[in-house]
Amino acid sequence: MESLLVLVPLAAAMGSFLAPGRGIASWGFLTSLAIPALAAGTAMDVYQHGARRISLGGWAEPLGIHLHMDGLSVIFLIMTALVGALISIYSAFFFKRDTARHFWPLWLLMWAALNSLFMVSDIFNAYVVLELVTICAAALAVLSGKTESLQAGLRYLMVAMAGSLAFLLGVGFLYAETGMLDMFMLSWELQGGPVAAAAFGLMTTGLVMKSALLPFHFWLPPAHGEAPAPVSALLSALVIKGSFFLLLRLWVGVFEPAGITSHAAYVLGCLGVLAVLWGSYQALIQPRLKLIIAYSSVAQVGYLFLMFPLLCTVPEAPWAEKAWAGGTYQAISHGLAKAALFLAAGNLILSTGTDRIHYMKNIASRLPMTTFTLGLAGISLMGLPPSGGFVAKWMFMQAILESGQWWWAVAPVLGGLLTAGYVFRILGYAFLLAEKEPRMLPVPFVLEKIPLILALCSILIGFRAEEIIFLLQEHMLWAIEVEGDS
Amino acid sequence: MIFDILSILLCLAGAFFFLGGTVGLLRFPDNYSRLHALTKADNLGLGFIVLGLVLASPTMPEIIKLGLIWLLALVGSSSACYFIGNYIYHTPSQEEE
Amino acid sequence: MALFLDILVAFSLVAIAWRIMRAPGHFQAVVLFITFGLLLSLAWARLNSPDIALAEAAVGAGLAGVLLLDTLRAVAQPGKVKTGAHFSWLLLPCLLLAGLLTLSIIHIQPDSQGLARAVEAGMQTTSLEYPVTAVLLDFRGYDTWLELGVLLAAVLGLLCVRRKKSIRAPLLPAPAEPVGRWLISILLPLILLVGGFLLWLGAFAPGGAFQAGVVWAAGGVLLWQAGHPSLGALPVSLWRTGAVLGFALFWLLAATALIRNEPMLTHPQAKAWILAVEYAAALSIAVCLTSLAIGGQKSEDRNQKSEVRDQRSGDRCQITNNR
Amino acid sequence: MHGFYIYAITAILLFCLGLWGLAFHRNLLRKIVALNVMAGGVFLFFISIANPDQSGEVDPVPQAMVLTGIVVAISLTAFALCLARRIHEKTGQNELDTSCSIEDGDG
Repeated sequence: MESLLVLVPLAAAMGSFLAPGRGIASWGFLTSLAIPALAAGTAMDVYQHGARRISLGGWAEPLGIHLHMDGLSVIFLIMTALVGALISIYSAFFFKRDTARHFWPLWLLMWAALNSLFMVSDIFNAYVVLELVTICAAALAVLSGKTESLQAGLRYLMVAMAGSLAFLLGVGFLYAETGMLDMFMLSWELQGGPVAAAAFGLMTTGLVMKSALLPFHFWLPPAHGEAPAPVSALLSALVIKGSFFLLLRLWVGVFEPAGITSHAAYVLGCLGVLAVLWGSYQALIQPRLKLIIAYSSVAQVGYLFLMFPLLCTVPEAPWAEKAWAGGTYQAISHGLAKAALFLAAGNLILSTGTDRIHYMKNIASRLPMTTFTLGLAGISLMGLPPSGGFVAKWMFMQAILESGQWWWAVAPVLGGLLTAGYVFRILGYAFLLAEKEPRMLPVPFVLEKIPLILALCSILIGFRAEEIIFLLQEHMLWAIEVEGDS
Repeated sequence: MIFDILSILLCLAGAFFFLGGTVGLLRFPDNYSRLHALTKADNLGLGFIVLGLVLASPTMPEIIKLGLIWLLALVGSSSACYFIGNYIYHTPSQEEE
Repeated sequence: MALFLDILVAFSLVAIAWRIMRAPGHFQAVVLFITFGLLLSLAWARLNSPDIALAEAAVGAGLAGVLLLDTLRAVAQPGKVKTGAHFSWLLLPCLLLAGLLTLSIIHIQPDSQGLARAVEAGMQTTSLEYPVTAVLLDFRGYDTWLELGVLLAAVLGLLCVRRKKSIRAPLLPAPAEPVGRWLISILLPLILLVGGFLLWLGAFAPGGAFQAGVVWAAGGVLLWQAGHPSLGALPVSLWRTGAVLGFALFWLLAATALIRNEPMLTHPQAKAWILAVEYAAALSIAVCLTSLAIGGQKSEDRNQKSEVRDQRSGDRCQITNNR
Repeated sequence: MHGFYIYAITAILLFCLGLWGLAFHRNLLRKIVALNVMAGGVFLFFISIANPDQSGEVDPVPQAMVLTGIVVAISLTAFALCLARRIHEKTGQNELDTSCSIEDGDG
């Protein structure tokens, strides 16, 4: 089942490369039918039988590569499957044939790599998978061929390459210290000490560069803002989550048991808070819708990093479950909402030819569906009840108050206000009456519905909050258990 | 014993020619004579070193391999020299940076 | 004596890296980088890793050198030599970082065996006789498979940037002088032979799919340099097949294991399986690397016109006003 | 034994020099060369830990990892160079337009 999550998109990628004819989008359709079913199956499996590992090639523990599935991976897999499938359907109607020929093989390869990344258990394998994601993401970011997008794509590629090399050097240090590559064996073997600390610093820096935390966020807004809409959605919703997921795995799985995370966790938390404030402020002053959304990604990624000081400073903290739930909820709801926003922005560009918010006057009456989508996704970003974003921030607040590290509360409170600011700025223009009605093209039916579905999902996961948090707790427990005694 | 000494002497002679070629590359005034110094002296130097190693090597396949290496290096360096010279000849105004 | 040699190699590596960073001309920097690659392969020969030395000499010094020089020629700006450097003060934090990492290196116990014991145990079961090849193709085959995916993605990205269907590039003029033609006519068969030899060797000695693929790719690039369309002469479908063949065979290996209800990539320990995958991988590596080297060229005139048209009608998303 | 420290420290120096070059140069080609020097440093580190005492007994796993890493590095380099060329064709520049990135990094 879980192997098929990698095999199916890879087969479709090869197929769309070898047969890029008229029916190229059908490869994407087939994959987007299969992957959610497979992800759901894997989730059920993990839910019923607990976390599990498979040894690729049948080679056992220290030698071979493993895939590892627990609650955390399952949640990210399902998020990827949902967002990926909906964006695939959107893309099938969005791209013309010339571009589709380049889009599909790259995206399907990236999908397989992301699925593999969420099951990763071997640190060198993680490097290879990360690089596959990086190169596909960079190539997709330059899909439009505009000069700005080429420059943004190259800047992203170089930052990501430097980040990967730092990560790889960290892998070297870990191997030198322990002679092992498997994360879950490392979690047993690794003791503190200077070598482990060096590996920790290098890997953390590398992954932070790739997930665009504050000092390294400079590549993100141009890369995400200049790409075609579905690609921006993929980059924001999924690609950043890939390196964040790996960081989380390494911290909680490998470095936290070795006891070297506590001080660095505060640093990451501070950077996260700064990212929330700075990203939200930048989003407030941007003149273009896609740049607003891209800066909002910088801010929302900041929230994710609040998990580290809450999880990795006090061993076995009683509030850990809430922090887990908050972080994972934030990742999912941000993925869904951000994909919806970017796709809606794409529709707006299709219709009006621009995404400057000054030209967005009166879209509420012309494109009611798109405006509704923007509003719904905005609610989730702001964290108003009953959205997924609300649950995330609520859980974060609870964990923060329980932990007594009250200063982190700055981020959810101020960040929420600033988010409200830029969301209402967008919506305000949408409801303004224009003196002169600009010409607008109609948007195809499917293209309007897909972002709406995504936005609805980001709200709906909030309605099922209790059940999902309960599941999360169960799964997290499993994950910790396996990390403990694999 | 005598083979060892001979082999060391030959290798030293080869190293000397390499040194000469490099000095030539650095000191000669124009491109043609630099190329000349480099390829002539290096091929000779490599020849000496290969000869020295042949004396020291125990088996026939190794000797054949060493000979092949020398031959390939000869072909490579002489044609590289030819191409560089040809390029300089056809673009006379092009001085190096 | 050996220590002296090591120190010499290490010192010249650092010195050359410093010169690469500080060289005023870009051409100098690229040539120095090629030298750096050769010295690095010397270091690896010193460290008993002939595989890596071979690969580095072929890739780091050879192919990367060709790519860099080719790009340098294409982006040269006559009369405008601008080094345009800034942030030289960043050297200090970088050296600080080096100091910190060096401090932690001193704590490494260099007697740890790593996975060498585990590999030795695994060699009992695998059908390959050379440990490095066994690690690459058997124990950690998943990495190699995805690495072929990275290579393929790079080719796809290239086509995406160039907006091309295949890697057909404008022809260079054939060398007018006889020496060039003669050289190519003797070098090409030799390259084919050496590549095949390395591939065959890989099962039990240093060598293998990657080294063979790189040598063949050198042949492909050479052919193109000699005014031949090289891979561009292949029909597009055949070229595509060549580029994905290794990847596809790995996929097949992974999928058949699922049918037998075993974990992915498990295969019967018969040499034929592994060798088929290895040979296909070598072919794909050669095709992809050649494509990367020659596919980055500007398109032919005819294509270029269509490229302009492409961009004008373009994606729908390009209606965005460029600011 | 000493060989290990010599090469490992060299590797670190190469990595840091490359990192500095990446930040130091504006020219894209030079940045890509610097990234490759960084990669060379990382690979050298792997091989130096594969062969700690130079006794001839080499751990094959880091060697295989470096071979994989070399392929990955050359793929990314080729793609980056292609992007740099395309940018040059479009803008006539070998640098990234800093005004395009809304603000210029962390300095």
